[in-house]
Amino acid sequence: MRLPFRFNLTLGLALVTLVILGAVFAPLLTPHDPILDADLMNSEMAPSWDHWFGTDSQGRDVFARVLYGARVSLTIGIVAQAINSTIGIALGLSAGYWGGWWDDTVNGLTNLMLAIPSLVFALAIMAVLGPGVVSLLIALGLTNWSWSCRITRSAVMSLKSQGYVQAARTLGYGDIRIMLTQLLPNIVGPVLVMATLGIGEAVLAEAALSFLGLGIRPPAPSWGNMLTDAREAIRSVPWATIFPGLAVFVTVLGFNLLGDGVRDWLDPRMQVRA
Amino acid sequence: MGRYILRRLLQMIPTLLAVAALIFLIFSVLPGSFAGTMTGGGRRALSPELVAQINAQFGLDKPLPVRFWDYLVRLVQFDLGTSFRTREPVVDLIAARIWPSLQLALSAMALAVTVGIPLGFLAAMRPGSLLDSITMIFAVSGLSMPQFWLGLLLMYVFALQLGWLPSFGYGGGQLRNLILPAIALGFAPLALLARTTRAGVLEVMGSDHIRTAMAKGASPSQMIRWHVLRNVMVLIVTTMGLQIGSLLGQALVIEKLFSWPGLGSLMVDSVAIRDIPVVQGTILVIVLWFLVINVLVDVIYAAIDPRISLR
Amino acid sequence: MTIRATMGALLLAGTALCAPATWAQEVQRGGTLNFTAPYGSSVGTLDVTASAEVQTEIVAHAMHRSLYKWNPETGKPEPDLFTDVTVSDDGLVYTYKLRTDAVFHNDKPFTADDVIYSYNRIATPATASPSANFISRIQGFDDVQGGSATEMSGLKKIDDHTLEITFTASQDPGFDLMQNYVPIYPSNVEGDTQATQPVGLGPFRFVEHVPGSRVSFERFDGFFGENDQPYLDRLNILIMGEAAARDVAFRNQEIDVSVLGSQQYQEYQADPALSEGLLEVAELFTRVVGFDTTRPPFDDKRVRQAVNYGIDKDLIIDRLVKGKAFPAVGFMPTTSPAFDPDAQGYAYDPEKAKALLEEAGHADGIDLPVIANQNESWGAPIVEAIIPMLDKANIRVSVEPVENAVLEDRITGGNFTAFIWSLSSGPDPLNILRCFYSKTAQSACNYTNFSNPEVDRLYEAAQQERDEAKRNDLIRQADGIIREEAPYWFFNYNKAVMAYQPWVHGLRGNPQELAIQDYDKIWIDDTAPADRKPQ
Amino acid sequence: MSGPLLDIRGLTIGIPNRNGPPVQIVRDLSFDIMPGEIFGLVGESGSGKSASALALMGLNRRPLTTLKGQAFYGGQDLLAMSRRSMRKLRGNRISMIFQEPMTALNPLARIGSQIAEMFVLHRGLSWSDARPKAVEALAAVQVPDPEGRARAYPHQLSGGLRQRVMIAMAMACRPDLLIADEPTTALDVTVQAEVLRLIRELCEREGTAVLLISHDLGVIAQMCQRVGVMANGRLLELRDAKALFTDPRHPYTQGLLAALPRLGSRAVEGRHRLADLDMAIDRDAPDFAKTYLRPRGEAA
Repeated sequence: MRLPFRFNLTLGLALVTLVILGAVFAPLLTPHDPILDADLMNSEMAPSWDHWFGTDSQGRDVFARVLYGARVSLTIGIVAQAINSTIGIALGLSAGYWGGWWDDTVNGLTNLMLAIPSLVFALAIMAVLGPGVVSLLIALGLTNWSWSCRITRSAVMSLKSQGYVQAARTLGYGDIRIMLTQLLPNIVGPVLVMATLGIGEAVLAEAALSFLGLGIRPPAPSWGNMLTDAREAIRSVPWATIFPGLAVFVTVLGFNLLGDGVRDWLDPRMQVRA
Repeated sequence: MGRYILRRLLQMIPTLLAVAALIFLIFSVLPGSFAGTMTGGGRRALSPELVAQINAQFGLDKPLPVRFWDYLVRLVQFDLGTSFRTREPVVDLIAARIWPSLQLALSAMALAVTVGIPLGFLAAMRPGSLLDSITMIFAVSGLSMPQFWLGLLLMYVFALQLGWLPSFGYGGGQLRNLILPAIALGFAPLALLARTTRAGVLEVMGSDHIRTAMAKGASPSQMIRWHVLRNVMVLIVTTMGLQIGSLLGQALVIEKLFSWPGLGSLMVDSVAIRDIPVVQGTILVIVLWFLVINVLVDVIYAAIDPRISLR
Repeated sequence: MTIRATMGALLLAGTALCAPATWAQEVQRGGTLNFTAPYGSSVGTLDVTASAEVQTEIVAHAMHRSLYKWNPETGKPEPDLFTDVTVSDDGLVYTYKLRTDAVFHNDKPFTADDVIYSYNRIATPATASPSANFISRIQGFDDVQGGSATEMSGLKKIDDHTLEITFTASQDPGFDLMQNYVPIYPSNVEGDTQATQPVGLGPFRFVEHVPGSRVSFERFDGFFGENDQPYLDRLNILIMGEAAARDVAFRNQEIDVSVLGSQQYQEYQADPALSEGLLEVAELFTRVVGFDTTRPPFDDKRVRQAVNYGIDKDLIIDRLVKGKAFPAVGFMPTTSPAFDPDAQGYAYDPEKAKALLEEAGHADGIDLPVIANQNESWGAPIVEAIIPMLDKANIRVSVEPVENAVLEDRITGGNFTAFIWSLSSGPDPLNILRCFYSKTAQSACNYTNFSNPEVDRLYEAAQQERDEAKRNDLIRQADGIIREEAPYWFFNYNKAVMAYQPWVHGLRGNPQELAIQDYDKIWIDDTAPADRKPQ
Repeated sequence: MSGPLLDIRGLTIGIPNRNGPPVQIVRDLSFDIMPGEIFGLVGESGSGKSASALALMGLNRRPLTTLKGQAFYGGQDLLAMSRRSMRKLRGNRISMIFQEPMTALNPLARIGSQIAEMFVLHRGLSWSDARPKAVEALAAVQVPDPEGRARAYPHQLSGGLRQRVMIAMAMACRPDLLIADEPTTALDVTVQAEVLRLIRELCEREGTAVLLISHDLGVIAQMCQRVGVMANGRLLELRDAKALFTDPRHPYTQGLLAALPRLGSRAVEGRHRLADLDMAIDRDAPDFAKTYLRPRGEAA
């Protein structure tokens, strides 16, 4: 049975939109403050009309924390990946275009970054910088650009010999201008797909680092530290772990499906098959 | 081929040295010190003399460039130094952990291969169908859960509720103990493999030579056996290699959660107590593993694809 | 509301402490115990003299013995490797009659040489042993540390089983020499091999260490214990740092004992079956937020008191710590002999907190940044809970979460405004009072840079006082001043809780550290799972 | 020669559209092919030639669908046949060669086994029996050193050789009909003629009919007895080749021929020149082909 629409793309887009809307309109969606509305008398209350997702061990509203946590997690995911993509594209473009010793250098750097597992690298950076959003952005933004770089570089290598690039060069366009106006638009597709997947990875990495004790600073809510804090209470206070867990799941699933969907969409071959 | 491998192995040396330098640099600015952790968490006070003794014993009183030089000199003699914490050679500590680590990584990979690749095939047979979507969403969900969360869920369901498997620990390294952490670790590479396989199958199925094979009158099963599998493998091998290569490093959360005595948990512990030689040693081993696997992948690549020659 | 640490709490702890031991059931011999080491995911070294980790101590206690041993019931050190001791009139020279029936795992009989060897080894600067503090009062220690001697002059062998030790201060050496960190090693074994192939004279003999997973032992037949102890044939110490995993394993009956956090404490109490097997003890740890008393505005006593008044610690202990702690009155814990049962702690009074703050000239409020680790009962989560409370008193609290290694470095280095930590407050109250003596370095344990002439005077007097009751009285007076001066927010005294399976007997509530158990006194009955029960 | 080998009636191919009539790529195409005949289908790219050929083989890919029509082969309708019986015909009775010999071969399999596959599939031979037959088939298409080439991989062969391999594969089971979809378009000019000659010779020898699809009038003229002209999915004109080239009736065909610059006044001159050229390569070419040769290099 064939589905009548692009299932992955649609579902992914829907999930991601849901999460983004939740993050943006958090103050409108819940009357509770995620940090200061802490009443220990109301701790660990089951979901109710007042507290849709219940309350956590500090008596804070889990729904509010999931919503505001979306801001933190999405910021970390998107900004960290934006840093990664920017570094990857800049290095990949210039290396592929100029070649020579610069290419060799970038290549060596890429291989180096690939060889050190990004979580290990991020862990080390977090240990140096200490917990916090900015540290996380640096730790996750500097450790995962090698793929975007590789893809960009190989795309540029095959593109730069093509007619229109040659034409631009004979027209006397500068190197930077050629890279930005002639090459960049042609590699945006695959890099976008990589970035979508990378956002999901960054959200997960934040959770993993929180588990290892190197996440963001409490009491600010992030899904990673909500999960980590409540993991021992999984049987008696399940709502404190299940909802942030679901939030991570939905978000990462959404970005993954979106990435897959965009890839299928950009590559029509994937759709038309015997 | 022997020469090729030798040359590739030699080429690793600069990368390893660069990694070593990078790690050294990062950990030289790391706040906190090993001596500081010797208070046993507020249990006892350390005299400044003792702190000085400890630092002197590990050469931490020397200036940074001297320490780096000493480190390099030892490194080229395959000496990873001595652990601050256990005062044993780091090589010994790593040796004790490497087999459990490999066991976990390889079984996670085995799981990923045996489930992920068939799933990818299944999805690719009917692209755009409900089956495809369900299969891929299942696979992608493996990429969408924090590892420790997945591990905890597995623990609760299979160890506690069903009582089928032990919840933690290495035991004697039996299969029973291995299953849950392997699933928790293998789910993400499984998903990646399923995805790569699907894309690979679709790409191969769309290629001209498959049309030729159909024009020849081959049945779908003959076509898959003779013309798809091998070609898809070329595309899958890279993903597999990258995954195997990076699993040692990805395992740290799972190893901590399941009390699995691998390199990852050794590294995390050592970072926590600032046992820097061990941290450096484990990272180097993890990187070395990645590089060796990469060479292996290239060799396998050449074996599958006649167009590639090892030069 | 007045906080009054009642004797009830003490008694409660006391009964729980004895409960498993008093079951009138025939002791069964044999079987395997799966004990847990809950403080991390590995045991660093097996040589406890090279470590300050409780994990190592848990392991070492199975195979090693020290000169003295700790008696949890009396709260005092008592003889272990000696049968008799005579003390000189000045209280500096101790002559020990050593045990004649003790044998090492390598069949070497225990003699005075082993004690001399072991202590000298710790004192040698080359070993950089963190245990050195515990033997620093033996005469000649400084010479060995300084390199001018290789052996401490205060250790004198009279004969094989008579040993004379000269100390430099008249304090009871038992508290130091009972430590598991100063074990007696056989003098005929190279010290370095203790890290991998430990040999001791304790009840269990080392079999195997699977790093990061477990340490296994078997019964040592030559152990000197009474009643032909130990009872168990085998002992596995399983390394399980992750509490959630430990919980599953315990419920799954894969492990025989587990140390509980507050969350599980609450859950286990609520479970009719699990609540039967809980061992609780008031541990000698005081949880505090410490201020740098030299740093404004916390150099003002009123500001520190305002913090103490501004926090509803009962509520935090009740809801967040889930009853797994006793509210703190002052620094000395309820189980300390220097505890003052009549003392009143700071009650929750936000108005008074505000007033004090205004009085101190901070009407527009102050900032209180706290460095904290991740610990659920004395780390960032506690600070999170006081944020909204102190917010009402105009004190703006923020958390700076740091790793343990950094926390300890910053506290000992004085690099903080405030920190939250768990501090040892026992077993020797005099030793604890030293941490409030103005001449004690911040890095040693006077973390708050506390300085009060009256406390100094009381400490010096207590040091000289040979009578225990009078000494404790002096310490109690000093504790009162400390409570008033409030260098800390006194939060709680730890209640340690251990869960044990119904077939486990002979656990004792050790207020020093519950996870350190006398394995030789533990036995299991035949209701244990088949792979572990006595045959 | 009793009746056509393949009789196509009203073949219509298009993309089904949920909300309206389907988009038609090929409309109501009807023609037949006689046994042993070389039938040419000519038209611009996108005119529906290839889609029609693939439809006959049942190889069109979604969303392209055969909407209606019949194609009778030996009394059976190819378009209504079960997949299984279609598979039995494919490669065996009706085979096909493609435009792009670079990619039409499996890059990871040896030439020999790719040809041998035909014998395994349709003759029921074991792989070990099929391999020598593959070498014979390579020899039959005049590949030098067939033994060695059988062990080679496609990337080790030149374009012309690869197309020969394709022909060997297609002719391995001596089919009744060979569908050649732009068989020489991707090849060098000099190789083109050799490949065309090879096809013609083999088919003459085996009595195989050919459906030759090309946008290149020269190729068509050189090879075919009858020609159909397609444009925009329709068959405009179906004539005897000689008649078509000398007296095109449909304005489109006229235009097509007129668009070839040397077919006007100077055509004869050009034709002779080329005939000479071609004679130099191919002395035994049949007369009619020489007559309609057109200058090479005009293929566009």
